Amino acid sequence: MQELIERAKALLADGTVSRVLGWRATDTPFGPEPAFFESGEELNEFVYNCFCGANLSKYLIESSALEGKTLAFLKPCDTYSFNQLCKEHRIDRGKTYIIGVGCKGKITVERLHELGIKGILDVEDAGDTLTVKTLYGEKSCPYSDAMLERCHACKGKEHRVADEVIGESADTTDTDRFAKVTELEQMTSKERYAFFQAELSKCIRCNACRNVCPVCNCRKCVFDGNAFDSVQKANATEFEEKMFHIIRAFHVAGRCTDCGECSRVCPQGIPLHLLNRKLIKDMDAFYGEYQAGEDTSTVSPLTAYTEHDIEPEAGKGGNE
Amino acid sequence: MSIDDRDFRPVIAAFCCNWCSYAGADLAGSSRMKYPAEVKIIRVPCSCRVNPMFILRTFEKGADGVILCGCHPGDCHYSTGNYYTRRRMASLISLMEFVGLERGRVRVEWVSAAEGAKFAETMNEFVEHIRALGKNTRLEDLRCKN
Amino acid sequence: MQKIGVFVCHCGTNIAATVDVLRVVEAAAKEPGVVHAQDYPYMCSEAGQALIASAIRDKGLTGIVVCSCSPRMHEATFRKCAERAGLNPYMVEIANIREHCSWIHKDMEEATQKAIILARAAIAKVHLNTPLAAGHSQVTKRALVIGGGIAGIQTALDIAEAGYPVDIVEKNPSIGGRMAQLDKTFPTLDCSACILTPKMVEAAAHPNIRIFTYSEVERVTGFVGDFTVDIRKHARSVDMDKCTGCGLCQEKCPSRKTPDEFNRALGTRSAIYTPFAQAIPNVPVIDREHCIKFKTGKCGLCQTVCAAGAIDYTQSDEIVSEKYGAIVVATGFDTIKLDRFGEYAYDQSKDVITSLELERIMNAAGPTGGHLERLSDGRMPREMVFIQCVGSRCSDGRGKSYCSKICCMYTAKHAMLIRDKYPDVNVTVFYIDVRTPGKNFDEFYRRAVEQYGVNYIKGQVGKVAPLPDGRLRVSGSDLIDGKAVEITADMVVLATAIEPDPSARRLASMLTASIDTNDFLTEAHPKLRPVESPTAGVYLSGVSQGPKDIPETVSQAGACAAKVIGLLAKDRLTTNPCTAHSDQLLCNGCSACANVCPYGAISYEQREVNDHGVRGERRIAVVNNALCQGCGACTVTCPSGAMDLQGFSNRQLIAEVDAICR
Amino acid sequence: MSELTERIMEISGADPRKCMKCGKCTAACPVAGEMDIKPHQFASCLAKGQSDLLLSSNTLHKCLSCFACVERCPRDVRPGRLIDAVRQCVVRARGQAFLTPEEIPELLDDELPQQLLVSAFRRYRR
Repeated sequence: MQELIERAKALLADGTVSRVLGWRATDTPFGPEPAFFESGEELNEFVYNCFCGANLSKYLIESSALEGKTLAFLKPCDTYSFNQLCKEHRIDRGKTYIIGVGCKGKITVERLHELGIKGILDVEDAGDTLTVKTLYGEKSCPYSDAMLERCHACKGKEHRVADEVIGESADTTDTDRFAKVTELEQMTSKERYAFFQAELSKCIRCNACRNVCPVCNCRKCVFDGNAFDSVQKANATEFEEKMFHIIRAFHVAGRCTDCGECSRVCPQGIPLHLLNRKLIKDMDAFYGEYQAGEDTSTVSPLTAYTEHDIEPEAGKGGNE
Repeated sequence: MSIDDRDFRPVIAAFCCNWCSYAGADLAGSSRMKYPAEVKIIRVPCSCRVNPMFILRTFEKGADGVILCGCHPGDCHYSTGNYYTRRRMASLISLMEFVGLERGRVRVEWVSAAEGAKFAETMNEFVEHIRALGKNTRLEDLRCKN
Repeated sequence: MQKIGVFVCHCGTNIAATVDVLRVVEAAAKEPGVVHAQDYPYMCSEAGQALIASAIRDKGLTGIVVCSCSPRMHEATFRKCAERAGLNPYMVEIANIREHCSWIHKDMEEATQKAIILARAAIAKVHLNTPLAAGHSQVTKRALVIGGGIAGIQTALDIAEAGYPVDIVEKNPSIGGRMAQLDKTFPTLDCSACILTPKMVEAAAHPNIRIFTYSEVERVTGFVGDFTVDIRKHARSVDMDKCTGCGLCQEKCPSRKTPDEFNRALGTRSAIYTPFAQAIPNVPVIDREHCIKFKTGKCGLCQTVCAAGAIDYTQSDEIVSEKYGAIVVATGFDTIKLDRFGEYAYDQSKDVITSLELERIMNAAGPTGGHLERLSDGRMPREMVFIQCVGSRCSDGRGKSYCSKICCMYTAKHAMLIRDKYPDVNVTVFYIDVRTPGKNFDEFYRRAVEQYGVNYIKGQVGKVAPLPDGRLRVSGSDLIDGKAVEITADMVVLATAIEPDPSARRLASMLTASIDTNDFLTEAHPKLRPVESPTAGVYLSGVSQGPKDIPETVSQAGACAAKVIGLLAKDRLTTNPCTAHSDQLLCNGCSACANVCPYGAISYEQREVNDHGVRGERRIAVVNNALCQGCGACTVTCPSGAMDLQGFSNRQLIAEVDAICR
Repeated sequence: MSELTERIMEISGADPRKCMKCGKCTAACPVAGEMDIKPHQFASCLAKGQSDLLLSSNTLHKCLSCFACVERCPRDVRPGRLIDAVRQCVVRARGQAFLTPEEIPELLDDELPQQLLVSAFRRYRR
């Protein structure tokens, strides 16, 4: 972490960059938040630890429009979102300075809660295990048990774009990212309906999923504007959360890098990434494998075609 | 089958592209082919004009089935429009089934201007299918009502 | 709030027999905004239209709905009627209660209910209609033809004859193209030069035609009716005005070892050259790469001998910028490279040649003076083998997956000509299929077999191996006899696949014209608009669109000219007002819409946008209304809803949806 | 499609329906003259579903596995692979399935037909 701070200070000092985008500690030890730093002094508050899951690329949309370059610390998976945003002309690559930071998978306090660890005071990352100080004494668990869902389907340790890389990364993949989608597909239509009914009913339309998603970056969301006669600040009818989530998934189809931020931030714990993964799985199967954000030039499958594409027939969404 | 089911008259919207399918529907009409009155046609310039928002809106407002008709791939008036439709709708239909919509409530068919008979047949078949599925409750009513 | 009039047509009994028209009128009258509703037996009749016009005037209607037959039938009629009455024609909507209702239903109640719903949907839509004005754009009455082969020449001549100025841009020093290289043409066997050169001369002499040879298109901007094109005229080093075409410079030029492109490198030429004797213009160019003067600074012989003083070593490239209303692509073809077909020994033996090389050998002006001989030793061949489909219909990635279309016929031609001129020569043709659709084509092929005794064997050749004595062992199989065939040949001729000229790809991207996986330009519609590109104002002539022979090329060139003339005959273009437009406050500038636009109508601009008092530079999509055809592909690709389509807007379609589901 | 045909297509990874009957495979084959079913007919038999005929063909013994036909085929039908696949089907039917490369040196024997060796090497090299 110190190395990151020193490097950021140096780049600020020599004028290469005008601001730094990173993470800052908050009043809880497990909730660092994204933050801009504009001076060496401010950088003393910089943190980078196992809780820094937040994908910073989206913040570059605003900051790359400002004077001077912005230094951003991106984990390997964040670079996919960054590339995607460059592809969509939302970020000016020339106005950014990217330091790839090492990542061995990020953890979340929610997972610790699920593991039955309550009253957390502090968490210590000791390599493969986590030592958690709680009100009820010290507990420990394997690091990977506390990892974010997305880290179990890691996109690899390689930064797709970076001006320099500091720190080592690890590929933490230990599951098939489509396993849950496949499981759902094998359920009956009625069971799937029940599953999503239960999940999506929890939605409180806080819009966190939308606001955190790097590619959900419209200046004005169709659900905030009247272009489709569809203004919905909150769900007026039972139908609307479903409409919102289907459209949300569809609007990012072919652009979603599967960064998992939507599920990470959902206060209701709705596995929103399943909708995105279903679309990714389908597009991979229909049109060949495609990873959004892998580069800044490949065209997304939904804005391309071949003459012999599969037909839009029933039965691809899962069992009846 | 309850009495309600027998009287069930589904609401069905058919988006038809102006150049092929709408003309196909015209031909079905001028050939006096019969298909159920439940089908109401909305004219769009090209099948690629149909936004998933429209389809969801149709269900929101109480439709039981939505069918989207366009030119056969390769015959699009705008050359490539229906190729995009094909990709978008393949993904959308799959996603909607995935969240629990019954199979076949949303359908895509390619109907040329010469295929009046196919248009009528398709509509007959589609309405039959929707009648068999019954009223659309799943997409309308997702939240637990407890 | 709109003031809407609803007019329900009986269409005699066509509608009225199944739909209770009066109930439709009644129901429509109760809809919000409807201030007038009436029925009439024939709304499209003179009297019916008069009713509509007077209601528009008397009640100050701002929109009308006509419940009648299909809009494909009478939308235009009612729009014109509205326009005459002073209402914007795009404030008219049609509810199709005949084809989509009365004609398909029997039950009156059911049909009436449906007609009411269809009327409501149209009323709901017309509430959101806005007056649209068809735009206009000027037409520059000049056409550009890119490529000076037979396709380009024919298109240019036809356009020029109709009275419009045309420029031809040709990258070689002379027009004429591939056809100039051919010896005889099938199926009539007339000499290619004899029919082509008069056309070349005609084009050169035509007051409406300007020819830019040794020139290339460098940049294209603008759109249909108003293109601006930069043409690079390569430095010729010879003054076109002074040169008399005497040819003395070419005779005296000491650098004579450059492979002669016109003769497919079978012979050599001087550094200052015209490609062939009948070249147009008959003005040589200096090939600076091979010219001794340009290489070493010493020589200058051509300048010394030129009595006209036309040689100018100081010339440099010149850019000509010109405006055009229409652009024709006629870039033609070349044969594919054979380096991936080692089995035919093309690189190993001089006596394995392509058909185009054979054309040059057979031609009296060619490297052998028209005498059929082996290029290795100059001896007359006794045994000749033709191999068809070399690189055509080849889906393994080495060649082209398509059929090159012309090879069956020219191979029959070559075989026949050789058997005719040299009856002692045995000719064998290995074929997979013989494809001869076309007028007098099959008869031609059968003549080769029946009258001239050409030996056709069904089966592809597996290998051509040079023998120590310089002859060639051709191993094939006769699939009909089921036997291996081995022929010791003196010459082997390969019917090499053709491919679009390599310049086509770059040109297509300059023109935003679409191109297929084989680099052939794509037509606007494969059946109904075969000579137009999907990009308005760009037209396709000749092989640039797909393989074709001379008669087909000439007919297509004529068709292409007709389309160009049709465009140039207009003083201005009326643009369809139902086009897409982008809301700059919503646009993300993400480029998704441009990716799906088939017409290249969307571009991006950095624009200062005032977003509720906040000013900032943004990347904004801009639709060129002259190019947009209104398909709406962009509107669905746009996640923010910034892109919308006039006449079929998001809110209009949603209003229809709501009305239907009500 | 019969199970055998499917198996052959699966093993060879080739699709005989792509064949346009040009005969270049047979023309390129150095031993086509000695075969009772020639390479192009191999593809044709398979496409027609007459794969049983192939099991007893002498082509399986005559084919040198030189793969000239595979190299030259303009349609990627790969007749040599088809022949090879039929051979494997015959071998497997006799219960002599699956060799690992490590086992080969032990099995080397002067009596062994050379083409079998070449074929095996080609197969395992890939």
